[in-house]
Amino acid sequence: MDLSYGPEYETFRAEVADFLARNWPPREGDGEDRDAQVTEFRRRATERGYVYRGIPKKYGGSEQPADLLRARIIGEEFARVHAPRELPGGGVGHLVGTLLECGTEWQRQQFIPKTLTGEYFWAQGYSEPGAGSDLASLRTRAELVGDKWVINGQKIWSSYAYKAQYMFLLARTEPQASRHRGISYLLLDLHQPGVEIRRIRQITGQSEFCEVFFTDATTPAEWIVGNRGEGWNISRVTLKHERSSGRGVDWNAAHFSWLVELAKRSLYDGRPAIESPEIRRQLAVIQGYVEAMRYSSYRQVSMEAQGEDPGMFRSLMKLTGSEIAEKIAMLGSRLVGDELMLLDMDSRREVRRGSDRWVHLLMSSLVMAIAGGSSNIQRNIIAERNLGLPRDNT
Amino acid sequence: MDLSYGPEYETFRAEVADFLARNWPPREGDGEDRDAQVTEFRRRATERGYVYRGIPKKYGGSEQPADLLRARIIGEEFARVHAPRELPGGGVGHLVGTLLECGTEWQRQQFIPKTLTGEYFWAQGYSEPGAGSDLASLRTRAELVGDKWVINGQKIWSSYAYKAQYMFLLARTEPQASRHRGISYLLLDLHQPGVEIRRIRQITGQSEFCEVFFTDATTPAEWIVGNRGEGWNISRVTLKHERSSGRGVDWNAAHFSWLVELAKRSLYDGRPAIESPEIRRQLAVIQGYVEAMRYSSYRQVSMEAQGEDPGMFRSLMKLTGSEIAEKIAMLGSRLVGDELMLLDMDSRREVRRGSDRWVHLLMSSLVMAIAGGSSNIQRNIIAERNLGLPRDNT
Amino acid sequence: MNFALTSEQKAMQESLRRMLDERCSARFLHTFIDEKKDYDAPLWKLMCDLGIPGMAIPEAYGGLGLGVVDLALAAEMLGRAAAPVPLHAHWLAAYAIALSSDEGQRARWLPDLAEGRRIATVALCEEQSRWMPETWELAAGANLEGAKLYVPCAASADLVVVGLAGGRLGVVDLRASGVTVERLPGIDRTRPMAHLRFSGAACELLAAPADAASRMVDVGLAILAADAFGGASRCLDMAVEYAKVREQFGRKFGAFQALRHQLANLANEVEPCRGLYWFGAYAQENVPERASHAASLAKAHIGSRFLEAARNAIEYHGGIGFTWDFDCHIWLKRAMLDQAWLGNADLHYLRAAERAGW
Amino acid sequence: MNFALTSEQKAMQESLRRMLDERCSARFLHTFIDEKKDYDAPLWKLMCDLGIPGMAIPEAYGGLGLGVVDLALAAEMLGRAAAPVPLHAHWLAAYAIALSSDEGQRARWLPDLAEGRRIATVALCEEQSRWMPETWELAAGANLEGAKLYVPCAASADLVVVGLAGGRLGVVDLRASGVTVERLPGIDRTRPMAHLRFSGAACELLAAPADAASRMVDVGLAILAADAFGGASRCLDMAVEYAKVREQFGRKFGAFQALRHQLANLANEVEPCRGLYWFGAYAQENVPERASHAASLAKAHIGSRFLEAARNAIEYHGGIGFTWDFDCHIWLKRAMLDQAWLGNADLHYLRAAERAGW
Repeated sequence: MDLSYGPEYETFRAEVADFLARNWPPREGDGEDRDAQVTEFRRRATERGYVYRGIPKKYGGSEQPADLLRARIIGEEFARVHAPRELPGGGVGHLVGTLLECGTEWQRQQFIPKTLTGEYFWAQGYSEPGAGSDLASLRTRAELVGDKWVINGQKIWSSYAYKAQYMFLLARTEPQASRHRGISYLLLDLHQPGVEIRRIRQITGQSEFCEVFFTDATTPAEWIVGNRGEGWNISRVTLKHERSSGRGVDWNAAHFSWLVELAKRSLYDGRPAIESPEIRRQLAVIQGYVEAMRYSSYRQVSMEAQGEDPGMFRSLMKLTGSEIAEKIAMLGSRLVGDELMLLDMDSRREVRRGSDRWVHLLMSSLVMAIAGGSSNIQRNIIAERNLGLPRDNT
Repeated sequence: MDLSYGPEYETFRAEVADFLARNWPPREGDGEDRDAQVTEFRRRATERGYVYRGIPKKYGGSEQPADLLRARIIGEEFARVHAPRELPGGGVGHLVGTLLECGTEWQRQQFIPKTLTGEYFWAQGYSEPGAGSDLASLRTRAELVGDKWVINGQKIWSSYAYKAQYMFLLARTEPQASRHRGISYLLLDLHQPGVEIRRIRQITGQSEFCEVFFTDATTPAEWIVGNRGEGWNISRVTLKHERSSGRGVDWNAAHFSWLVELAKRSLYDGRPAIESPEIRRQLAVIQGYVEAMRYSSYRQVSMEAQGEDPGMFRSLMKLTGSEIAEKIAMLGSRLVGDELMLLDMDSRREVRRGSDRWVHLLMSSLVMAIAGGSSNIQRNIIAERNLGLPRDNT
Repeated sequence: MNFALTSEQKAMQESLRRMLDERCSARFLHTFIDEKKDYDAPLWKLMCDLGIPGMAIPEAYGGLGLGVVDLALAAEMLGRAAAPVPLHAHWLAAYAIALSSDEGQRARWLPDLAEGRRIATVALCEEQSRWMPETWELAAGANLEGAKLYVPCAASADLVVVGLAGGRLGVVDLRASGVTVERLPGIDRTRPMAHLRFSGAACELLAAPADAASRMVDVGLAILAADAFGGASRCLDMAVEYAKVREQFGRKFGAFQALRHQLANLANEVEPCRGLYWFGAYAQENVPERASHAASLAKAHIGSRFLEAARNAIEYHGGIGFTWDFDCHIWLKRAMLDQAWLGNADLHYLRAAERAGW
Repeated sequence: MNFALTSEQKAMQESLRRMLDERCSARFLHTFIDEKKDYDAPLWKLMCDLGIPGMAIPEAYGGLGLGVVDLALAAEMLGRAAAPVPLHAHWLAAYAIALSSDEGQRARWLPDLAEGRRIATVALCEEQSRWMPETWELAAGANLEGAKLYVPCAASADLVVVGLAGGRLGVVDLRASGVTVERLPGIDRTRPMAHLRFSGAACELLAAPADAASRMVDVGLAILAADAFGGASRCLDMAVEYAKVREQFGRKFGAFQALRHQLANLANEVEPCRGLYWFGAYAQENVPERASHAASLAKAHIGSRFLEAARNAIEYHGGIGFTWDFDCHIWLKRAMLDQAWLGNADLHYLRAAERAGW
């Protein structure tokens, strides 16, 4: 058991830090605007092997051997100076791994390189109204007519679809097959008349999610990934290279440290909240959960780096993270006092400071308990997969 | 809306108080020992119409018209001086009402009067191992052989069966009938060779519960209450006269007031716990639940007194009460500090004072969440009966 | 003892409920919150027709002469419907003015307030959550200099009862000079708020007894508790109804035992609050020695239950519950206001502990 | 970074687990707790054969020379099995003695303790939960006058490390005159306790550094956290296993979704504690600036989770869980001791907050 990284890794850390010192934040001559600067930075980071590590060079990746500790060091160093890593979104997060695993060579060459640079931005088309976590019951259908798939139906909760050019989606192509056996995985150009995109306004006033409607939308026959009827399994493929649970931990740890800051500048019972034994105790209670998650995640990363099975913690991560977020949000909402009544829900500025953060978090923390498999779904999975309890036979 | 009782009831209250002042605690000449004194007191209270109010005079009751407010006044006044009311236990609590509703005239005359005086003490025989809340699946069987029922099987969780003379029990008499349709309600003399009683030791060291084993135990054919196969419904009959939810409220309120006393004599963070804002707040949080239950119960009693339906609160009482008890127990266990490590589990003395009470309560409060329909069963009932959600179809 | 409603009270709740079901539907609310108005004038007019603004104003001044319990019962219905009318603060202002021993003051303001021709509000809070009368610092006088925070409907109301140092109360004409209204980007658009800045604003001191301000605040707490109960029970109903109609994995949501138990737990948190808010209101006029305790306890307890219930209702709806176009968030945001306005649960739990005499 | 166990550590946990599964079954425990002994001598002997009493004692004195992480890993297994052996206090006493700069002291006591020929314990607590070294008031000296509370296994142990005013430590022979042992009716019969009264008892001061006492207490907290994790995970396992075999309404308990979710929630509370106790132990020798914080946080957090888990496990068993003859209560009572010994969660949450530097 050793929480230090050892000389080899510390050398690596120094290299990363040196690279960052010379390349981030961008300098004069790195490009004309912010987006171009970030693109250029990401190109250099790829060249050095710091991003897109699991992706072959021929598709624009840096093709590095999997090394969870290097990945963690990169994560820590980049986070320290707020430097961007891989492009966010489902294109890099899901599609690229899927194509590497199940796509044709043509698809890989066609889509991966431009997805990595951000030239192609992808929306995800999984959820449908009435089938949030229940993908097997989805109803969007695609029919092969000549050399084209003709797609009709509706998707929902597609993040930033309004600014995406392409979508990867699940559609029912084999209507006779039962449930999830009739689904295929298709790629689609969103810029066509058969596609209508509506932004969904959230309760926070923001609207990154969209509904997407298909009315005889079309896509070439060869834009299917894998075989017909295999879409369900293909959608569950993820790039296993260096996958880590660090992000949830980092999110909670950051919010917890902001909560401590909030307690320092808030009043409770007439004096600074941070001096109140009650608030101190409540903070320590939350810190217990945050640190438990942190060290369990270190343990998991370490064991996976050695090819060992870390047990049930991976399945717990999402539920644990949601519940910590709720605890942080609830204590924050106590500490903001009267400002709980304030939030400008029409403002486009980011909610990053002061009481706004906490009022916003009281709402947005709900997303964690809902999106990407609700807490109840997580509990089902834990009960079945980790505790070995009988499946819900109903 | 009026929380005062008005002149008529206040006169009644004065009468009750006067009776108590003259009769409780017992004086010289009220009987040779404590038991005899209590019996004599209860005889006089019956004569005055203060106890056994729903039971006809011919069976030894006081046969008073139902009046929830008088019942509440009697409850308050008797509690104030710690005077005994009806005999505790299932004989008075369940059997008498059942016989009044479903028994034969012979059964009523034979059993009710002596049950009221305590001469006959009854054990309840409902639960079985493997059928805690699931009475429909019980397996103790009774077969009519000649003029006798021959009983074989096993009961569990029968309170104080070791000191009871009789038992009222459910047994399967119609093996062909499905589930709860094959069950009958029988009376039985426990003092016979075919009955073996074993006391169950609880985690607190006490042992009021028993297991009862029947090996060809017998009871006369006419000791069945109601018809064969109707036992399931008969067991659910209760004496509706003045039934009230006051006891759970009184229990919680008493424990809450003791908790405040505990906070006054305990230290927290180096000073009296009652002065700590945290403990004060925690107490107020619990008081919110206690008072919500109290006034909801007043509302319920008032509405039932007027023949109105008070809605879902009755179904919530048990769950609410259990959860309040847990909150009280948990805060108490924080306040006792090191004495959480102490409890003499072999002592026969009652656990009524000091830290013992709280250490004991941390365990015994679990009984409320388990016995008489677990909290999960209560949630099922609430969901189906009160919220109208679909039955668990599984 | 009869801790139940009179037939008049039941009828009043029922007629309010029916009117609000019809005139204050969720669809109506969505339009309202997107328009960002202070209140809905037609709905206010309907309230006036029913005499609601003057419920607790003595009949001599054109009110209905009812009590705090009646205000609370009405507030439950307003909370249930999320009605965008500025009644809570209006009631409090009228309650304070009715406590004046000066017949001239009562006669000057109460009739207009009873009929709802003029809208009144209350200005209580100062910096650092100083909601309680004993913490007010705004100097009393014929002209006010300073600020008051989180004043409901201030941009549209006609007059405001202002809390002053020493727990005194004054009345200020909101149309007069020396008053600046700063509208706030409020979380709860059904009850918009503003900060008030006074620079020489003319103020008439109320000839009210020394405890008038604290009685008014206690009544306010009881009313907010009732509002919160109405809101919480609406959240429960929404979640239960949704579970009955929505399907997942080929079954109704409500057939999943885990969700059924979560809803039963929600009911168990919400329903007992009814008796608590009843007593909170009842104590104001009938058990004065427990009025402050009951009011603070009810506000803290039910405000907390409402916030939980609103969050849980959204969670139990899944993604749809998180959208602006769905109804849930309207009540979550009311819960946030009910939690904070007049002081949050921490403040009132501690005040309840103080008043409990521990 | 490698936050994982070495193969030696895994093997040690596995061999302890196997030995305890065999020699410390639930049936064995029921017999033990009814006999009310201080500890089980045959089990202690087995522990000695494995070198467990001397795990963290330097090899020079016959110990295994392992570290605090190894103690914690063993403690997890002891907690899991509810093993009735006085190891926690024995380890702490040995840990303190090993910190002595006096070779004579180390050589006099450690070899016996390493082999388990003599049993040591620690006397820390004084009235009003004064567990922490900075609060001790028992005057240091060659002869002690006063009392120490909640001393594990005091009636059977041979020597005791006593916490003294100023955070100093002394060693007292429990067989010598001037020591009275008052056995307590303890809730946890697998770890009996006694109060000690000293009247002139001979005491030898340890030549240990100024922070020895606080380091010993921090190690104790880390070990208790590990014990609590072992106990909590046993409770989870018991509840899960019972749900797999027990039937109600014709179905396995575990097929009821509500119970399955309750068990998933229990797992979610318990399992992440593993990493927390690992770090609590690891910090003692590797991150000294965070040792106290990590130890207090782990003790408070995991102690609380264990108490909840033990209560829930009983509830999920139904009536059978409430009987003495069933196993659950053994762990509930261990949870109560783990919660209180060395100071309860309130004390350690506040200490963690202090050490967090807020």
